[in-house]
Amino acid sequence: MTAFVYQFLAFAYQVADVFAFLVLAAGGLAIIFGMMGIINMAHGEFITCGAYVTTALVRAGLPLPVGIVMGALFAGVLGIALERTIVRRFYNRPIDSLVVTWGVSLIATQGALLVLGSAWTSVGTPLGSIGFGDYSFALYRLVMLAVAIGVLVGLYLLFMKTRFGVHARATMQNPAMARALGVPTERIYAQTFGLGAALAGLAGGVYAPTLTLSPTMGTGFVVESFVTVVVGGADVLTGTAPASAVLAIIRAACTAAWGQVFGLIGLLVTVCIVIRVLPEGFSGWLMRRRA
Amino acid sequence: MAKLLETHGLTKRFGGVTVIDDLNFGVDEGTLHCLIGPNGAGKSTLFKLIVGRHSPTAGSIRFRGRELTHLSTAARIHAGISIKMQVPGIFPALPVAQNLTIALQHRLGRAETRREVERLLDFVGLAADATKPAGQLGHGQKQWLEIAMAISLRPTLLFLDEPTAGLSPDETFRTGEMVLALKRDGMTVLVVEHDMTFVRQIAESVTVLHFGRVFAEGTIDEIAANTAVQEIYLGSTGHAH
Amino acid sequence: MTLRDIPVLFNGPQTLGRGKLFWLGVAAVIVAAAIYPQYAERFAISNTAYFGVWVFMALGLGLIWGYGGMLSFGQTAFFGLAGYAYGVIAINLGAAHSYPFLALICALAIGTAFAAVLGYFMIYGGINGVFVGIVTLSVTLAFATFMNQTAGPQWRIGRARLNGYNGMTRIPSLSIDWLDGHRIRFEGATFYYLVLGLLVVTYLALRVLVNSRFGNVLVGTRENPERVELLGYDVRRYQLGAFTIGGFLASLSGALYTAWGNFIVPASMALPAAAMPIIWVAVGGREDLTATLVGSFVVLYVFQALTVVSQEYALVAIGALLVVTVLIAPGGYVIWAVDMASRLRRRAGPSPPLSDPALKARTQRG
Amino acid sequence: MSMLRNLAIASAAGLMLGVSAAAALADDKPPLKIGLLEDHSGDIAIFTMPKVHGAHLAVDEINAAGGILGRKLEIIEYDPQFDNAKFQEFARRLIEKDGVQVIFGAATSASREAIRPIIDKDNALLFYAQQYEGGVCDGNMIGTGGVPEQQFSTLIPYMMEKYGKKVYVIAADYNFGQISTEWTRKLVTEAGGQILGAELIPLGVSQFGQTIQNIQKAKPDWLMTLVVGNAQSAFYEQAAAAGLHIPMGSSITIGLGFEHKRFKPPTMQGMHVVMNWFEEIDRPAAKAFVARWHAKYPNETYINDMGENEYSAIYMYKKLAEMAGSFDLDKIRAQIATGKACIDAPEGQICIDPKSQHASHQMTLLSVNADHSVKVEKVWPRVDPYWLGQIGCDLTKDDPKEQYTPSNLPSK
Repeated sequence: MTAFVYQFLAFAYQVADVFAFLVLAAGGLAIIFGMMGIINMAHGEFITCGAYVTTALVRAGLPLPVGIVMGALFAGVLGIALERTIVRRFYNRPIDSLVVTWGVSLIATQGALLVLGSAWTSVGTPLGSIGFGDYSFALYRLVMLAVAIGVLVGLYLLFMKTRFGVHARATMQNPAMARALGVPTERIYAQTFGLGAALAGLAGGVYAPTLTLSPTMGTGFVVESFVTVVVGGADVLTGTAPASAVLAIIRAACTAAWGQVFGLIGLLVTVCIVIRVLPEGFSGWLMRRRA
Repeated sequence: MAKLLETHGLTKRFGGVTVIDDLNFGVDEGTLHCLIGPNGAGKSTLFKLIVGRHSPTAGSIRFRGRELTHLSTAARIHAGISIKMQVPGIFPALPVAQNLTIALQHRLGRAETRREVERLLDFVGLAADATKPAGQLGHGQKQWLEIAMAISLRPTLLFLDEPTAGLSPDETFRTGEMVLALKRDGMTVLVVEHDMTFVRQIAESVTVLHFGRVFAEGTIDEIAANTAVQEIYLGSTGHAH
Repeated sequence: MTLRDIPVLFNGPQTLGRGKLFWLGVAAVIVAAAIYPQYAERFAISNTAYFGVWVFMALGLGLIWGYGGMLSFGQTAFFGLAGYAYGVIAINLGAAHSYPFLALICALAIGTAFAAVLGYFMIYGGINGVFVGIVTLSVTLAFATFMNQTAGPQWRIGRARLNGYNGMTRIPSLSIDWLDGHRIRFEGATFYYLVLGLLVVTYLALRVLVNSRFGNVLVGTRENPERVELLGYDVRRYQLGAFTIGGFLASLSGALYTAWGNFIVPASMALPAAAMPIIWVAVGGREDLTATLVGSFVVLYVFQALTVVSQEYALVAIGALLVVTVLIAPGGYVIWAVDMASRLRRRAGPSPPLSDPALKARTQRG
Repeated sequence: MSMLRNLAIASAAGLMLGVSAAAALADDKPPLKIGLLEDHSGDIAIFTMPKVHGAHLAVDEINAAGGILGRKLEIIEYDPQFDNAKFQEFARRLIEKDGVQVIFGAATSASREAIRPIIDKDNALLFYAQQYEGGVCDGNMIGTGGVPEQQFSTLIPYMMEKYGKKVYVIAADYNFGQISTEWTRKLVTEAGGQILGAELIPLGVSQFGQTIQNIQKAKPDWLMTLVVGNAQSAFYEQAAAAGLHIPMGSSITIGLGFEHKRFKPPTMQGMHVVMNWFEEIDRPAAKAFVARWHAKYPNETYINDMGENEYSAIYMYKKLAEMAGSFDLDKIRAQIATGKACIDAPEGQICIDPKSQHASHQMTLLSVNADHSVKVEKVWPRVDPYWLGQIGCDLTKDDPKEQYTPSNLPSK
């Protein structure tokens, strides 16, 4: 009986772990895609950026949480700069925005390798572990889950309770109308892109202690984040969160049953099926049910 | 005589909202019929049901006595229905003439298509703009181009959804003349319209739609004199044309 | 149909370039390409043929995306499937007789059939817009992930080991037994001529296609699918047709690539590889066949030249090139260059044959 | 943009400068061009850049000492960007356009398999200076890295004796990982041990929660880790954080991926590796080599085995050409057949085995301490690459140009 409880706990932990990963990996991408229709191929590079900044600051002596926040802020500022200089020219051209952000991603990845050099020592995972029966888990993974939930709650409050949120939602639904009503859509776009980049930076910062730092590390998040955004649909709150939950269960179950390969393939197959059945993702489906 | 188009008990619900409610409605062959009604009366939804963009929750649509409900859009078009949507449905990047070529080519050869394109462009007054990308036309010209595309199919029944939306009074009048010319050629035309001046210019008979049902039917004068109609539509909305 | 109708087949509003001057230019390019191997060194010939191999996939994507308005992010799935199919069949049949040629035909059939099935699943399933890109990308990534783990001895089709991440090697080159028993091996200059011939045929055939009724409806679908449907066309059939032809061309690239390099790996279906055709087509120009053809070729050449010259700075330079191109020439640099040239000439003298308003509309849109 | 142009010009100028410097050194004979085909960018660039550095260091030294047979060496190099198609593209370019007859390069097995047919077809010579899964029997290739019989048949008996017979394997799900797993399975079962589980992980996967649980559930005595690449090396951090304290063995960590320099201690504690080279090897020749290297490349984090193998490969080429008195491949192979092609590499003496054309090595078993310092547990002065010869590959007689594995043996 206790063995069963431990098994169940172990599975729940895996689901929670994948859930946190998907929410954090996809949040920034989902906001930028959902609000602005831009497919940000440089998403992974913002993650890398957050990870490097966090690591550099922690090695300079700052505590990890401060490093993570600074990493997110730094990525956010870079995001705003990128939006102001380049991305803003592509709002009506989603495919060109894909090409242009891909170009930026190439420059960033290889530039980082040339400038930052190859090998950085990681800062190590804090907090130690906790044991249940045969199993033991890193406590830090629970912190990640808490951060992921915190991000979702924070986004809910941001979009539902603040002036920025009202403006952002108005801009998303009808930019022309929002502009006519005096919403500074230009600024909203810049802020939204910055927010998306900052969330990516946050993911990088949070995961930095658990990964190996390399200029290409962001690519490890990209496939999963795209999958989550597609399954979720345009809205972060009604899309990314449930999509992450469902995908986490599918991936954890496939991985537990048949190994990592099928965890990954299961994810990709789910995408195809979801698009076929719910073309607008979870959020579109929920909207229609509500309508 | 059987109606060219008729609906029986047609109903369409979106979620909990009933947009078309047990509608019984018909159009006689060879007439020019106007469909009016306040915003949200279900006019555009009715169009979409008839061309198969939506499928009905209940009821049937018959065209020339034939049940349409289970046919694809393409099959309904082939049966002789043609439509001009509310928002100009043109191909903005393509030259004006090519817009019409696409419309015509499935029933005509190359040379005939070319002749027919010229004839239609003359009819809607766009002959001088044949090589311009359609997206660069003025708003009224776009409406006319789409009318040309719609009639190029030589339909038995032509739907026009707000053909004068956003047009100047002069353009509206010219549009009216085109519609009357089509009717003279024997086409049955069903127009959804807001602009009562335009309705007066063209219509023989008018149906008022309200909450997805037929509220009143008659000639334009009868409708104009109907106080109940004025209340729901003309009076209360302030559209006193 | 009379002789005078033939030019009509190749020209129309869907393709830039018409008139005697343009076609003389085309003829000159073909002649130049045909005598090129007489003067070029061995490496240059095979390198040019190698670029040519990729251009089929670019042209297919140009048809699907530029003309049909569906961005496929997974042309590499067809590329890879056909490549593997060629490898498996050619290894099993052996290099004797015309077997490799037979393998090529089978590989094309398999790749094309898969494109048709996938296209049917998507298009008749109502998937559109950016989601076409996502589904096709997922398919190619799932395929690559799957092939990566086929290194074990159990992954064997007949005599051919799939061989996982390392890929299949020692795949026979393309060859055919001519009627008199003379054997043609498509290697070096012979392979070059094969690619050149196929490119000319493909280019002309696609010109006929896009200027035909099919092409008209296809661009109409890109511009306004609802209107096309309301004109009585079954939009899905045209989209599926374009998608299948695009898949066929990607398969052709894949099978030829495999025959050329005697080699195919799962990485040719993974993310970086899948993004490449989009880059070629977007940078060159997607809404015109000639622009796609010339553009992809030049981009391939420039990327290679940059890599040779600037070594580890190459990716930075390539990235910058993409950003700059999309910023100043959103419709692709070929269309941009043609437009600039015609604008200059208009300033200098009478109106040029290439410039037309439709072209302008294309360069202005994204 | 102007910055980029400057970069491009600067690098082009640098290239020219290198070329003209080499040309100035050469007296009367033209320099001998050698091809170098290693990733400068992409996922594994941080491991392959030492190969580039090692090649340049060796060439500089050889040129300063007068070259080979009186000819200076000139490196022609391209960056294949971790792309197998580019490996092919540039291998052809090197041979057909630049006219090189010998190429040093390829890191992953896939890139090696991509260029091997090209090398074979043009009868050129490939030095594959890479620890790998073994089994390539090809007269046009000389392997100077470690192979499984050198790494596994030393490591596995040691681990089984010291820690126990129950083994769990995690490996990258591609040829290297799968073939290495085959080797582990074979050696463990032959020695009466038991494989409790073998988990294959797709390349690029960086999350190991489930894997860690599986290991905990199986309770092995020790763990064989054959994970590859940046993403997968996150396993060590995550395992340590989850409290999975278990002895580990590997053929690719530390010496290749210098994880003890990249992770915070004590992440790699309990790792055991057998390789022919570690930067920490305590031997005068090795110390001098490390000093020369860091003088030339002060920013190098760690000289990994790839770097040392590449360096030694160029010296091996020098030795072979000098023995043959020629750069001709047939004459060089005739010298290999004598079995006397040996050099004193930084790691110790290495000799080319005539049957397989792979190098013998002095193998060192290291373990990693809690503070990430390393301890030499055992040294095998000479381990020959015997397996290919044992299964019937004999390049002095026959050249099948095949890759064999324990499950794909030559048909007799």
